[in-house]
Amino acid sequence: MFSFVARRILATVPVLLIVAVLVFLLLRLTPGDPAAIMAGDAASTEQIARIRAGLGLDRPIVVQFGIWFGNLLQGDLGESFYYKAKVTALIGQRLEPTLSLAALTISIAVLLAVPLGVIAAWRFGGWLDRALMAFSVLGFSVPVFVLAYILIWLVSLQLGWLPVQGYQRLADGAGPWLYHLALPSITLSVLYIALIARVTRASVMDALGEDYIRTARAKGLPELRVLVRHGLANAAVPIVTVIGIGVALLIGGVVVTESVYAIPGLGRLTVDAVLARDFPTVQGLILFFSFVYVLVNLLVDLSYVFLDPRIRY
Amino acid sequence: MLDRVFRNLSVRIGASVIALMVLVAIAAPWLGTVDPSLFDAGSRDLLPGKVGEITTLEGETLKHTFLMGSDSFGRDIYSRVIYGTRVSLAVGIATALLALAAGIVCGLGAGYLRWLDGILMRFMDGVMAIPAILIAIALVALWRGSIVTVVVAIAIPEIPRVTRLVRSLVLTIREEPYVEAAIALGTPTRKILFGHILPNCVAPLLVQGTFTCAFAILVEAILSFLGVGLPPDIPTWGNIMAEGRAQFVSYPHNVFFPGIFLAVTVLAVNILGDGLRDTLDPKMAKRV
Amino acid sequence: MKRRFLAAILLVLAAGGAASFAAAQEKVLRIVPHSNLAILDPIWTTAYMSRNHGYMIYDTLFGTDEKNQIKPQMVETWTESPDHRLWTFKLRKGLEFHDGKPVAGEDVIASLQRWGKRDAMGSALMTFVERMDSPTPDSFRIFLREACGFVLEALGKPSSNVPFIMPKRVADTDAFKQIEDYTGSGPYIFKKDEFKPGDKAVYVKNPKYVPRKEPPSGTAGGKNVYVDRVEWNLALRDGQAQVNALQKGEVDIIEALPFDFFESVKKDPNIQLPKYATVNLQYMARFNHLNKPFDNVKVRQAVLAAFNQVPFLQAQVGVKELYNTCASMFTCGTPYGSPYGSDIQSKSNMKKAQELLKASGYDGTPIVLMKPTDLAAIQKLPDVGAQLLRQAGFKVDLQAMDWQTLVGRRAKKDPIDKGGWHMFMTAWQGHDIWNPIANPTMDTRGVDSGWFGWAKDDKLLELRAKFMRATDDAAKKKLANEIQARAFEIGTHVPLGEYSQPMAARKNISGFFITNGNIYWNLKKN
Amino acid sequence: MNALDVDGLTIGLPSGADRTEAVRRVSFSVARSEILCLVGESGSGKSVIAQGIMGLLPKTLPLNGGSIRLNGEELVGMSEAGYRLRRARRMSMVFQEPMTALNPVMTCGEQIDEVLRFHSDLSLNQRKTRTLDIVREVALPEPERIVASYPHQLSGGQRQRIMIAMALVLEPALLIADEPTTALDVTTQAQILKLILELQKRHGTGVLFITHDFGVVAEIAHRVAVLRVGELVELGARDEVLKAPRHEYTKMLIASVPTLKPHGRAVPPGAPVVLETRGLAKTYAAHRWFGPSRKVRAAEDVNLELRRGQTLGIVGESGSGKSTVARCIVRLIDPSAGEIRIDGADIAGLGAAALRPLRRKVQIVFQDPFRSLNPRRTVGEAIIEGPLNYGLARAEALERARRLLELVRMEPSALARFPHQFSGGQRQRICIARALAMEPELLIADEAVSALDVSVQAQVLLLLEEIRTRLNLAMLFITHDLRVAAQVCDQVAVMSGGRVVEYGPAEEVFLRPRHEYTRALFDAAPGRGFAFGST
Repeated sequence: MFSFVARRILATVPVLLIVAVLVFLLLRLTPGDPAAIMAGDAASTEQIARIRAGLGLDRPIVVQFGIWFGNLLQGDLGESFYYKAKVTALIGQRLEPTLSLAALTISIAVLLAVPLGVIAAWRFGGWLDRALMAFSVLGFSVPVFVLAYILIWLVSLQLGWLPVQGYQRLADGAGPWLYHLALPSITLSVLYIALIARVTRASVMDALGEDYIRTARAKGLPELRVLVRHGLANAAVPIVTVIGIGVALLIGGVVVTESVYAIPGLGRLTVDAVLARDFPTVQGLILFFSFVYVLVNLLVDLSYVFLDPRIRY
Repeated sequence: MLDRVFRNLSVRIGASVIALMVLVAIAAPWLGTVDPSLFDAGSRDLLPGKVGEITTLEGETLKHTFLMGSDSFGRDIYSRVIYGTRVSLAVGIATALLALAAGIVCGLGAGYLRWLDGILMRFMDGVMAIPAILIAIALVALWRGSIVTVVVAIAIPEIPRVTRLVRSLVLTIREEPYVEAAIALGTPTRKILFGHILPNCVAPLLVQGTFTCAFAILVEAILSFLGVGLPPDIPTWGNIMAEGRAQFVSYPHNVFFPGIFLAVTVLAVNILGDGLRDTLDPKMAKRV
Repeated sequence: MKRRFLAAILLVLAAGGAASFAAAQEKVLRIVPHSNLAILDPIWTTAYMSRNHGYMIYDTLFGTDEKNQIKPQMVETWTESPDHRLWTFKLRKGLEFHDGKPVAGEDVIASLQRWGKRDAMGSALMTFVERMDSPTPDSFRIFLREACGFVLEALGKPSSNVPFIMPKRVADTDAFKQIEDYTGSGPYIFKKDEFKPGDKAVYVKNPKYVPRKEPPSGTAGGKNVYVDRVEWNLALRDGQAQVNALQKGEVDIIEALPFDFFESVKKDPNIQLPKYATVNLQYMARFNHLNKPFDNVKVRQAVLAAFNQVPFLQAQVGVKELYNTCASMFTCGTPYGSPYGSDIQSKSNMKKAQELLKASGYDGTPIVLMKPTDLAAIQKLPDVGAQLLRQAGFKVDLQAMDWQTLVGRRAKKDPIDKGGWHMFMTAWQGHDIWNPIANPTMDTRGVDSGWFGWAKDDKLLELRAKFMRATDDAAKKKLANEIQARAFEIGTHVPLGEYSQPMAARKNISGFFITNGNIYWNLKKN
Repeated sequence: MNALDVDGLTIGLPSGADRTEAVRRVSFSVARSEILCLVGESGSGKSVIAQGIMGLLPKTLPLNGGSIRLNGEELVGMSEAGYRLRRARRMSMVFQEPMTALNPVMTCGEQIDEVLRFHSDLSLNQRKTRTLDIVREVALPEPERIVASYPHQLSGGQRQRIMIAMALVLEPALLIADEPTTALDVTTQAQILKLILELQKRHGTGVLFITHDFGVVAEIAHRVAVLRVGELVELGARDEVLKAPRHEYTKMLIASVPTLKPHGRAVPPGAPVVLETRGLAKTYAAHRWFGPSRKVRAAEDVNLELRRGQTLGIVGESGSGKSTVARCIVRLIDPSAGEIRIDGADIAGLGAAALRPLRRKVQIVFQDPFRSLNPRRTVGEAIIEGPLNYGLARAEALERARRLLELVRMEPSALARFPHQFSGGQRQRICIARALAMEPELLIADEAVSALDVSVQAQVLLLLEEIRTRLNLAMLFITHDLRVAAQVCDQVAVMSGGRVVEYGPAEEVFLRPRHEYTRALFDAAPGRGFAFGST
């Protein structure tokens, strides 16, 4: 087991390296000049040139990469051009909202999607299967901001149950924290319910086709026992994999929900940084996402050991 | 095999709705539409069904009933949604084809040539590690908002997913006896890849293609929402909604009609994908 | 197990409601600014957000009141020598920095020197200044090489970059490096530890601040503070979300209400739309004088004739009462705002523009018009511009890009095929352009002029130099008219009309006054 | 009272199948302590009957008529709940594939305990001891370890014993065994059959034993029922049916079972040597980063010789290395050591380019007919692919393909059709034609007939025999079925654990086996006593 984990962590180094180089070049090639952006409307071209020199952007790309990579090795992601703050601090401030939203969303999604998927697989081809799948696919088909507006209009404005926007730190009490995250996580979970339900249905359907289900039924076990202890238990690996993908997506890619609900998360920070050509922040964030993505994959792979005894590392 | 596919209800529903949308796209100019980019500030924010006027490029104004109302520029939402069908479908289909093509080449390479496997898959992990939306935003900002840019921007994050699928298919199919028999018959590697292995990947790739197409149409809308999608003079459902979102509460028609078209199309493509997967290759879903 | 879980959820939700009530005891003003606050050094950048941040925590020597008159703020008394070459100023009592140290003359001198290196009007003033000194701790003097007619206008200028007064140790920071210490002497203290970029900025009342007696007007008058704490919500960017939050009472003030919500918000009983500005904002289209065909003045004249202001205002603003056409380049309602010399635009029509274009020998090269896709305030102007240009006979290449790309690209002087451009559109606050010296479009030093577009005209430069030295108002007004007439003649840019940016607030907020900017003192929350 | 009485049982087929009913008016009964063998080829409906009795028929196979009485109690029309109570308590079932019949994510003990938990009110400890008892009763070593281990940690035989333990733990009146030993090695099969006999005697259970292997029938059956395409054609005591079958179909089936006696054909000496292997070996290294890398020796020091016109058989159980040797010779896998001489040229270490011209000389036919042909290409395309690779013109190649199809007794019209339109036997013939299209000198048949029904198997073996004599071909025949080996091979090599334990002419190896592994192999062959086969 230990050698596997060590090997996987070593294997992440090339991936992160590739990501670092990819992002560095991608940003340098993007039009738009951070110095001009920051200098504001009335700055003259000379002033912009002075600022660019101050940021070290006038040096050749390879030198810039060398400096940035040198600092990276000492764990310093550098300082944001735009916010005059350490990138690590920026990420730290935004971590809690993003993780809270991700955790709440994925739990709602899993609690609803897995039973949905199992029932759909059990009644494969029947009207119930078709109905459940059509509903879950609906989650895929509506852009999240449209859904968000409808929910805000209905739940917050008309019914007044939940707030329209904003995020309350957990430290200021679990009540307001959950009170503010309820609507955003419900909006977001619709997409992930569709993602997870579809894979659950397919893998449980696969499992129900195996011989050991026939054995279980031949043993006269109640149908629910057959479905869960024999069907779902054997379908766990692909389900956990898709949940892993969901978590990774939730950390990095929920900028739309964060914008509509004004949640100061990593997604919004990244988009603002990309739009403001804040190179150090974008690089730091994307490295962070890649590390999280690789970490989630590792945890998912390790979880396989508990889900399927045949898998040994 | 084809008849079995078309007997599936989901496939029939999905395919017929998409066919309808393609028809709408082709017949756009003859469906009582006007030039989607023409506007007249006078007929701003008209509710559906109202009558207003449009000034053409030559300057003469003509009476026009706005079936689906007008947006904040005074442009006819009905025309923009109909013409939007063209671009949104084009974005969806082009992205799917591009992602499939690149994915197939990389997937076959990684699956069949051991030495290439390690490097390529690490690279793909790298690309997959970066959230798709961010790659799309950076690329669109990189080259200016044109259809080609948006398609490439959405396709690139999808390529690793297709590559992984093709690679896993190649690894299983190359163990099949008929491939070993071909090797024994002295068939060159190229012919084995494209003659034996690829034809047997068609079913799962078709299914993956439909999911990518649905996803692409959605991402285009999200890009427009973030202000980095296609420019408004190229109407797509995404940017009509993104522009209309400002007055969602007072003039919901800006978002409602394109939203319906988008949801129906993406739903149809997804249902088609589910139907194809259930009939062609039930095992495939686990790999997606 | 299920029941216990549900009970827990309900309990937590109830607690949520209660918690938000507790915070109300302490008077907190929750404001949604028009954009994200990134740079905290109002001298280092001209961005409006940094300027507004400056007004919260710094104080100024002079201010501009609602009638655009320069009024003293930190200064008690001041004298100008008969030969207009020596100005002496005496600071009023009780001026203290947040760290407790009193404000001294040398702080003022250091602040003015740093400001002089970055601000256009500041550097113009510095060309006149020989030296400055501080004979006593509460006074300072400015020695000039020759008479200068805009000393007070410069020291009291209301918009970017504002000559805020900072402690000497902070003002000594290099003008091209951002300051990191935010000690000021203004009515609020900046809570650096609670500042979370992109999320929120927090200011608390400065208990030791001694406001002036006069009533507040513009950036002049008494800066009284009636709330304990002000929170800027930087995360709430989406227009619809801002309006929803205001209607639900989760925020108190929206600094810049998008035009599209004006009608629906007006009908809302518990929301008010306070009048806070007499000076409007002005749209303009800027030519790039370096690239063909806009290097030919006749072609620029044709564009001036084609750009009737009404379609731009209808499309971008749309609400009748919020916009008005204005022939002046210096903003109507300001001392120099007159239609003098504007006939080429105000008295023309499309047919005239088509004739002018044919006469100009325009060879059909497509006009690269840059359009921002993510800045709601101005993103509709280019579409209108493109349509009018096409009607006039131009070929137009409307290129859409995000604002940051546009800002980066407009700084480039390259030809079209190497990423150059022909025209872009933007908006200015009245205070940035009402004074010919501050107005960037009037800087016609060609390639090395201070603003993109690089117009070239020596005659205009002469007029401006004369204006700088003019001391009496009548002469200044005449010179201003001549400057404007010349600007229209050579077509530095095209004014596209004016609009007032509505602000929305809850009904329980009072104390609004004419600020002609984003100023947050004197407000009460009951 | 009989354990099971089936009367006029009829089960329908979904529309579009080749016939209207899967099973039509089948009647038989199984008395207590009696073993009835239900025999029939694939598609004869024997498994459908078993599912019908257990009430596990899918909706597409409706039970249209007849009655099933278990201990005298009518099952047809019983509610699902009623059925569920009787399963495992009154009647239980053991399936064919032990590898997939157990739930891989539950320990074996848990899976047995499950039956007790849902069908009895024994306490946890009582269930624990009862589980250990039954595991001991099915003769499994170290019951505590077995109960705690997962299915993938046990061998095929051990897993089948767990299945039997689960089936008999509640002492049901009826045990249905659906081809329980088909997937097992000969020696393991013998032990399982012995176990079933003992348990059946001790508990007096009635056993319905379903199989297609007449050797097993001879070994275990008290009475025999022969099934043909859903109809019962013969029913009677074992000796009557096997020795004096009345129905034509039964006669044909029994005649198709090859005898264990080698065919004894004269072997023309002095034919040129086509294949010769010296010290052929293949080791797989399961390398691990930190621990010592475990070496698996799949084949070791294999020395064989094969002359033109002769057939060399390699016999052994699964995992004995016989397939590895075959795949090394065809160079589908690269040997770790040793020489492989084809017509004198050593191809063991050759690179792909040098190997290509020599590949023509060696061709292979695989076991699974359904996966040996590319489903997306026509039969014609498959056959001419080889010749086209070596530059033969397309027209000429098609002509050769037509001739070869006649050689393997198939109509030339088959060229344009797709593989899924043919039966298993026909597909195997197509694979043979494809191999012969290369005019090889050595044809390797790797378990080529194992997946076919007995009758079809007999025809394909005849075809191979005819081809070998007409084309004077050298043939390497890999199989685990001793009877097939006896019928076809001139020389036989017996392999076990990657090594050749015995090698010589067929008569020597079959009649006077020297190595005790070979002897054990022959003793375990089911139905030795019966002199099957007339050829």
